[in-house]
Amino acid sequence: LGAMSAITAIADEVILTHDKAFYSTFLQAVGDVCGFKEQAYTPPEQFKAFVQSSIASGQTPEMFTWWSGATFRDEMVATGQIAQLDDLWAELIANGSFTAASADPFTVDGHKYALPLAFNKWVMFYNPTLFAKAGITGEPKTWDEMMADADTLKAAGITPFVATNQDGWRGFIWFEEIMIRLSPEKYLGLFDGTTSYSDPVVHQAFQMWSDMYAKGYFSDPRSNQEVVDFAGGGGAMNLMGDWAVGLLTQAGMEVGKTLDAFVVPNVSADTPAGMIYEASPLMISVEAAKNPAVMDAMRCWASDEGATVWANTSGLFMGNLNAPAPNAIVPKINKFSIDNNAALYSRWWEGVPADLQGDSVAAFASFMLNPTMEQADKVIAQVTGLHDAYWAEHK
Amino acid sequence: MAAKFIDDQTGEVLPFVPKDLMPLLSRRSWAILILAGICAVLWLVPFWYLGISVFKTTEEYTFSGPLGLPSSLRPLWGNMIEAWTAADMGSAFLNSAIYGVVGAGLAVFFAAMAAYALTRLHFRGRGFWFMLIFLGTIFPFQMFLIPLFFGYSKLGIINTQAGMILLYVAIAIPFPTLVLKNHMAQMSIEMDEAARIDGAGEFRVFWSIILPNCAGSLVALFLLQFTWIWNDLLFSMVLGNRPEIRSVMNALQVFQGNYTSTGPNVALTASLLASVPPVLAFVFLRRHFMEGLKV
Amino acid sequence: MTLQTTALSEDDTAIIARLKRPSFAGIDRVQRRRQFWIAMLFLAPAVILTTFVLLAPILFNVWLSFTKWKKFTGLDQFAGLANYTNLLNNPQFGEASTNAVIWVTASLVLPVGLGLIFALSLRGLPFENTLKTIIFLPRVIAPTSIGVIWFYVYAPKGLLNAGIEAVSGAPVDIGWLYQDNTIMASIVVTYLWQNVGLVMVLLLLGLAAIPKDPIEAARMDGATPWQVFVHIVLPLLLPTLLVVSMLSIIAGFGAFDLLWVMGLGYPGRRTLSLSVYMYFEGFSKGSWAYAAAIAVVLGAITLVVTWAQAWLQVRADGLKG
Amino acid sequence: MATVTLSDIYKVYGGHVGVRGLSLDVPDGAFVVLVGPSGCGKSTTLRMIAGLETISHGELRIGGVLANDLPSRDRRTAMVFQSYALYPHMTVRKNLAFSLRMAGMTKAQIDARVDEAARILELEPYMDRKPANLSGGQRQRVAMGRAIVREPEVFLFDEPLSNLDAKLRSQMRLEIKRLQHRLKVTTIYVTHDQIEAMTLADIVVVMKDGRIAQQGTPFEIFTSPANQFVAGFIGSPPMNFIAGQIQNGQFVAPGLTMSLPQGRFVALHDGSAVTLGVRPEDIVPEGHGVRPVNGVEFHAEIDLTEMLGNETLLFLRYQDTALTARMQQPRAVEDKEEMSFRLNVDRVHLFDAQTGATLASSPATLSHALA
Amino acid sequence: MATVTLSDIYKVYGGHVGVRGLSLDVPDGAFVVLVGPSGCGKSTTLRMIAGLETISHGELRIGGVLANDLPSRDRRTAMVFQSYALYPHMTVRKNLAFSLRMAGMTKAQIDARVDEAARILELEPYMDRKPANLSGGQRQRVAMGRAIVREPEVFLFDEPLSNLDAKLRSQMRLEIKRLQHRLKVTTIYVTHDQIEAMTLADIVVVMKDGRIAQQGTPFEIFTSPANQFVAGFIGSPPMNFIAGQIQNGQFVAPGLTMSLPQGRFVALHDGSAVTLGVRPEDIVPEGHGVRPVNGVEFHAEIDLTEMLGNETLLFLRYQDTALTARMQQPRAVEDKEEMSFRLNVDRVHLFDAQTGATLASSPATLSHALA
Ligand SMILES: Nc1ncnc2c1ncn2[C@@H]1O[C@H](COP(=O)(O)OP(=O)(O)OP(=O)(O)O)[C@@H](O)[C@H]1O
Ligand SMILES: Nc1ncnc2c1ncn2[C@@H]1O[C@H](COP(=O)(O)OP(=O)(O)OP(=O)(O)O)[C@@H](O)[C@H]1O
Ligand SMILES: [Mg+2]
Ligand SMILES: [Mg+2]
Repeated sequence: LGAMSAITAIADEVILTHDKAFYSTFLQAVGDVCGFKEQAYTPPEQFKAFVQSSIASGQTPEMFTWWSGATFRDEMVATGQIAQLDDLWAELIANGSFTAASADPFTVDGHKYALPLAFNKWVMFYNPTLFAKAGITGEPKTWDEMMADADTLKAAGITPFVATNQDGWRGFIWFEEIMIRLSPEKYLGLFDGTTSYSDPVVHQAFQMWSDMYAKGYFSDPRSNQEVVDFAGGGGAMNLMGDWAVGLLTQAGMEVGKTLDAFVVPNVSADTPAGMIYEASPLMISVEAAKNPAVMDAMRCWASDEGATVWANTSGLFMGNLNAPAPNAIVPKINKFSIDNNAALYSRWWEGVPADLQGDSVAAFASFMLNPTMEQADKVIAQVTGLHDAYWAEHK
Repeated sequence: MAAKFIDDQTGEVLPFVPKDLMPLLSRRSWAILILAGICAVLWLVPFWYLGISVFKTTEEYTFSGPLGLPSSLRPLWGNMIEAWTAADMGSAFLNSAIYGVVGAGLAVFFAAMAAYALTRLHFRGRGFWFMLIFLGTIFPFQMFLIPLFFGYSKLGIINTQAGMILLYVAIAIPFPTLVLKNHMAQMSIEMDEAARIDGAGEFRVFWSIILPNCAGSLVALFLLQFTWIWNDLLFSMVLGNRPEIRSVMNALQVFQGNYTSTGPNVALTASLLASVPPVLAFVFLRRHFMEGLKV
Repeated sequence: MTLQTTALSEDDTAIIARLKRPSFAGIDRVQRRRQFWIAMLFLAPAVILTTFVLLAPILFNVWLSFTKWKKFTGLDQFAGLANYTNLLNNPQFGEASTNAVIWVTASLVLPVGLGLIFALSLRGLPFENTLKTIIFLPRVIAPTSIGVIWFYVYAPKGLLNAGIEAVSGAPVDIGWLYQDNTIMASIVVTYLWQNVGLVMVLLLLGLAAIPKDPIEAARMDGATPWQVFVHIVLPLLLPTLLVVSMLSIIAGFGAFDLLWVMGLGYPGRRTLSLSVYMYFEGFSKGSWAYAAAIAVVLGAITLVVTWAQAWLQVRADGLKG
Repeated sequence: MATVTLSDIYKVYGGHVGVRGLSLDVPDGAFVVLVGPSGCGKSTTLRMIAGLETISHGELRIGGVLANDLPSRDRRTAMVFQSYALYPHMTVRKNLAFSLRMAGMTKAQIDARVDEAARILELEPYMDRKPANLSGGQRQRVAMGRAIVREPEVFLFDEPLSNLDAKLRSQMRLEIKRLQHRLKVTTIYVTHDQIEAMTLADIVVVMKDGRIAQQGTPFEIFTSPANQFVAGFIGSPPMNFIAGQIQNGQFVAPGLTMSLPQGRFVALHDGSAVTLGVRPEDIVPEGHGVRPVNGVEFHAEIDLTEMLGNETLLFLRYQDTALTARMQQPRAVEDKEEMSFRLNVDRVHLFDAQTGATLASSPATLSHALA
Repeated sequence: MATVTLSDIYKVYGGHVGVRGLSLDVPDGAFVVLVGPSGCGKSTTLRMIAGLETISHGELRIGGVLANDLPSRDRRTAMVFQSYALYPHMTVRKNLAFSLRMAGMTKAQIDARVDEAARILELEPYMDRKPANLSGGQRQRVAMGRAIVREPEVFLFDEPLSNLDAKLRSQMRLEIKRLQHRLKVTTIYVTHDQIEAMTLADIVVVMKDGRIAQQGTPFEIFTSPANQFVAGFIGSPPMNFIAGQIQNGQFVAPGLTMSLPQGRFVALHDGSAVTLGVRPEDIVPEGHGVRPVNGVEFHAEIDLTEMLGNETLLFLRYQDTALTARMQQPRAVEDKEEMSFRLNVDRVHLFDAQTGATLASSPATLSHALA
């Protein structure tokens, strides 16, 4: 019972509820500066259910993280329980610490509802040492070059790509990457039903993916140690968000020496440059917005000071331009982005209707475990069925 | 084997060696014993695997192959520390202990009270009251999950120790009620009548006469329910997720989380650590455990 | 020799009728009422707790299954049987049900069968207690931990494949927990490993409760050990077997942790069983009302099983008279 | 010490009546034994007196005070159960002390009383044992000790000896008798064993079907049974019954005609169906024991004998009626041997064949004849 | 039918010997009763014969064939257990038929035998009931039925009557006796009740501590006990024992001097410590029953009496020795009454005070004197 009174005691503090237990220490480092206390709530399903039911019972957490995309719009902002942060954003853009575009993922009907916890891009990490071992110099500039490199690596006995189905939800990662490299429009069309999964482009994407599997480019999808595999040299490249730098360095990789990254090139040269982004919103409830302590914590979070601590501890980039680059890779990618005027596309996960996420991603996973075109056709048929039915009902 | 046999009562030395005293196992028994031995070894294989894995570093685990023996015993300490800190097992152990002890303790006590009323007191509708209590365990837990989650949220006791204890007490009541009811029904009713004539009131009879005579069952049921609560993941995942109040089993879920860089060796070490209390309880109190299964 | 005179044998009903007349009525009612309230006092904690924490949620769950409660948009709109018709139309439910039936059948037949064999062969063997302890041990460990251990045993580079390789000499790469044709069997083996000890102990207790005398009588009546088993032991063990079977079935339908943990990398995880499917629909997808309907189906199944068991039990007890 | 009075007591269980209008006066200090076949309501009666069962109807007074609604613990009764009902988790000492502790006595008082009881019952060597480590007889004594420490006004015993073997039973029977003679506490004792009833009671109450079939001293009950049921129930081996008729004031049965002693029986109509009762010791083999002066002679074949050492029971068959005779001297008798017997006419009983009621003119006559 | 021969049989349990060198010849068709106090090894002996316990040492022959290692089912013995051991899940008919089914008989044969057994034991009305729905006596009969249908060569009974109440017990005792007289199957019967032993046996075997204390006909055992243990065990109430000495060829105890009958006892040294044994019926109250010709007179105060109807037991105290006397006529005796008794000198027993062995010159003498 002593422990219970301890809980009531901390109730006076500002609490940041989140599901990212692996960031707990980093978040608390910022919290120490900005006056909040982090509280992890795992696993994500539970966290989701907890937040949803809290909102339903009128006890919205004061400060919490979520996912961007459809769920942010339909399940959070739509409840009316999330505070608008237009004023704060105006401040931040005005003082030049954020670009206006960085608010886009958090904007619904012209209003901004969240600060970025992180603003990440999905890139191809690679291991320069292994590249060198296979005799590859430089990063691939085209899809074909990338495939050629893969061939070379394979020939040298090195698995080109680490790709696992760890935790059961990674199935969409290569799918979305190949899709945007083939046709960004078709990719975006998947989100609102304008592209059907029976579209030839989807088929083509699966064909390419399947061919790569056939050539033995991928590591065992059944591995449950993606990070350890990659860090341990189990593959030369790995498609991940740039937030992974911290994890990978923790696991022993060294930026520049054994770890670097490039943006996956497009299949055809005339496709515009682009990247998958992932933004985690940090938001507060309408009720909490009345509490100056909460507002102060939010302001502090996005401030140069907060962003600096965040970058230094977590290795994550939240979009504050004045914060130091958390590592050498983030500026490199940012530079690519600016140089090529790269478009940013939402992740498939956030883009598709939440109802369809689980079933579809399981279908992709089944393809990874059995990467034949036969299976691909099955997967396509299955997913097409799910989505067509959904859009038939929701249009 | 002693060549002579001495009667322990008279001290007399018998003039022969009893033929049947140490019966040699028949050939069939030997076969069964050997088969049983093989089974036992097979049964222990996963534990052996657990045993060697916790002595491996992550690299060793990944690259030495599952059959390889650990190169040294030292990594265990590191694995333990990593598991302990990563899952914040200190407070998790304390929480689980509180839930287990308070939950199982109260549940068994309340169950004993109910069983007392159901077996030793005369009133109508005993069957109804028993079913009312027992119905709770007939249904699969899935049926409580959603309503409890919402109910707890509404009442504001989600993610509180009080809420967890409330649930565990309630859910641990029906089974002990059944067992104790059967147990008490077998106890002589004349015993409480004697106590009543001797001047004891109802609570006295319960406390001084009935409870002490159920001691074995009470211990056994406490152990069973404690183990159940300790091992529960489902409810602790749904109703108690904040780090300060989460149980050991829930804490272990951090190793299932996304993109952890901790290897299976650490996850396995954590599993091992979390299993220590119930396994110890079982090994040392095995007799009690099995006693409690007598329904 | 009839002794009863008509005067001596006033009919019971006549006596009761006479005693029920107002002048007699209720002589012991005061005491009865007092006893009732004392009993209530003893029952109160258990009844209140189980009613509010277990029974009320079950009712709430049933109600929920008739609403559109999904993601707080349709809150408590009545949906009639919509959730149930959805269930029937959803192939995933069919798949989950089929799997549940397979799973439950396997988790009933195998542990009870093997448990019976163990119980019978371990009785009276040297080291009986040690062997029993070993077989029972997995049962005290959390299913989640068990799941984690076996997850790595079954991993492609795990213990099992390595063992088969060592024996066969050929490289083996079976993803036991990733393939449609192996995953169920693999989890069943783990489940068996964990639960057979419990079944065995329950059966041993049942065997110990069988009186020795009829068995000795049968031996003297000329029965061979096998005949003694078939004609005497098995029928007398039947009530225990029924209880154990019922517990196994209920546990089987409710089993979640093991399937959830071990199915982690399996694309069809959510339809491995009804319990998993319900969790997935409710907690992953937020289709609360739909999930509640699945839970109701599960509850109905267990009620039927319990009822059937009670019915059979009465008949089995009827065997004794 | 107190009187116990039951007036028109009924006990109803659901749709079924266990005790039907029982009235009984137990004088202060008396030893009353309730005896009867299984299910006749003995225990129920006792338990109503103890306050362990509610009373459906009627009045129970203990020491003159209406006790119907008094809780057990306020009745100042002590009970010894068939199963002894010792508290298995307590030592003998604690078992004995429990009621005194409940009564809130001081440690010193409790010790004094417990030690005294232990001395009387010779329990001193076992005071620190648990009941499980005692023999049947010792347990029985602890149960009695638990009753006497309370110094109750009424002792209640419910078949306290039926879990003991024959030897121990007769030994404990004597101990109970001695104890009651010494303490002089009103005692109500339930048994289904007529020997216990006969040997222990001041007053025997024979019950049947929830009612009293007869009550009286053991001697009265044995010598002047009020009905055929009591006659058959008391005495071992049981009384022989011969069905017959009255003809010309004589009892007539197949192969047997017997003049009835004058004045012993009520006037009997010719042709009325009666049952003759005669105890085994009143069928005397010729040449063994005291030859009855007034007897009827007959021959019969011995079917079976039981040699009990000091006496032999002869089972015979006379004209299709199975009879038992008691032979005082042990003598080996061959199966199928033909023997002569004399039936002691002065000691026969006569019962109405329909109602079973005795046809003796006054209950006392026979006992006088026997004394 | 068969003889059963045990030669030097031992049974060892762990560190402890249950049966010690028991040798016994059971003639074909005899009814042998093993009797003795609890734990003396009766059941163990019986179970070794049945094949339910292994034999530690010695030889067991059934019908002349060495049976030590024969499994139960091949011994052609049938057993009736104390608990009856009926198969609870089978009807009476199936219970009876079980052994015949095991023996592979045809349906017709089985029915014939079962119906015959049911008829003998009057079980016809219950054939389709389960044991749980039978009364104690009925169950007992089913257990016997199960034994007889097999037509075994040896019947074994282990305290078959001890779960029945007194009335039913004496009734079933007779039935068993009748049955054995009719079937003439070798029977070994275990009981701790000396009355059963006396009444049923052709040969009584009194056991003590795993050994035979005496064996003989009931009459021999009763009249010429081989030692003080047997003398005290057989007979109810038990024999009175008076400790004393031999002085000048006379028995001398405090307040009692008695010349011993000539030739009845072995020559006794002056001063040797002996125990005098006298049965209750041989202490005759003056004025009641047959006055012993050769008697010693003494006065004693009555401590307690037990009126059994046809007789009264008197418990007296004479010079610090508690004695029991049997009075043949029922007569009310007051507590503390002073009475005269005559001790029948012709029927006394004498035992060595150390070893307890009888001092009778020849086992037969006394029985002759008594006959
Ligand atoms: N709790 C009860 N509920 C219903 N009927 C009962 C109950 N207790 C006793 N009876 C019935 O009341 C009658 C008298 O029972 P009681 O126990 O007094 O008999 P008893 O004379 O003591 O017999 P026994 O010698 O077998 O102990 C019986 O017919 C019995 O079946
Ligand atoms: N299975 C056993 N293990 C150890 N000792 C035993 C076993 N069975 C019997 N004994 C011991 O052997 C001795 C003889 O036992 P047995 O059962 O033959 O006695 P009994 O004469 O039948 O007594 P009772 O009248 O109590 O049935 C006793 O001392 C008993 O404790
Ligand atoms: Mg009774
Ligand atoms: Mg025995």
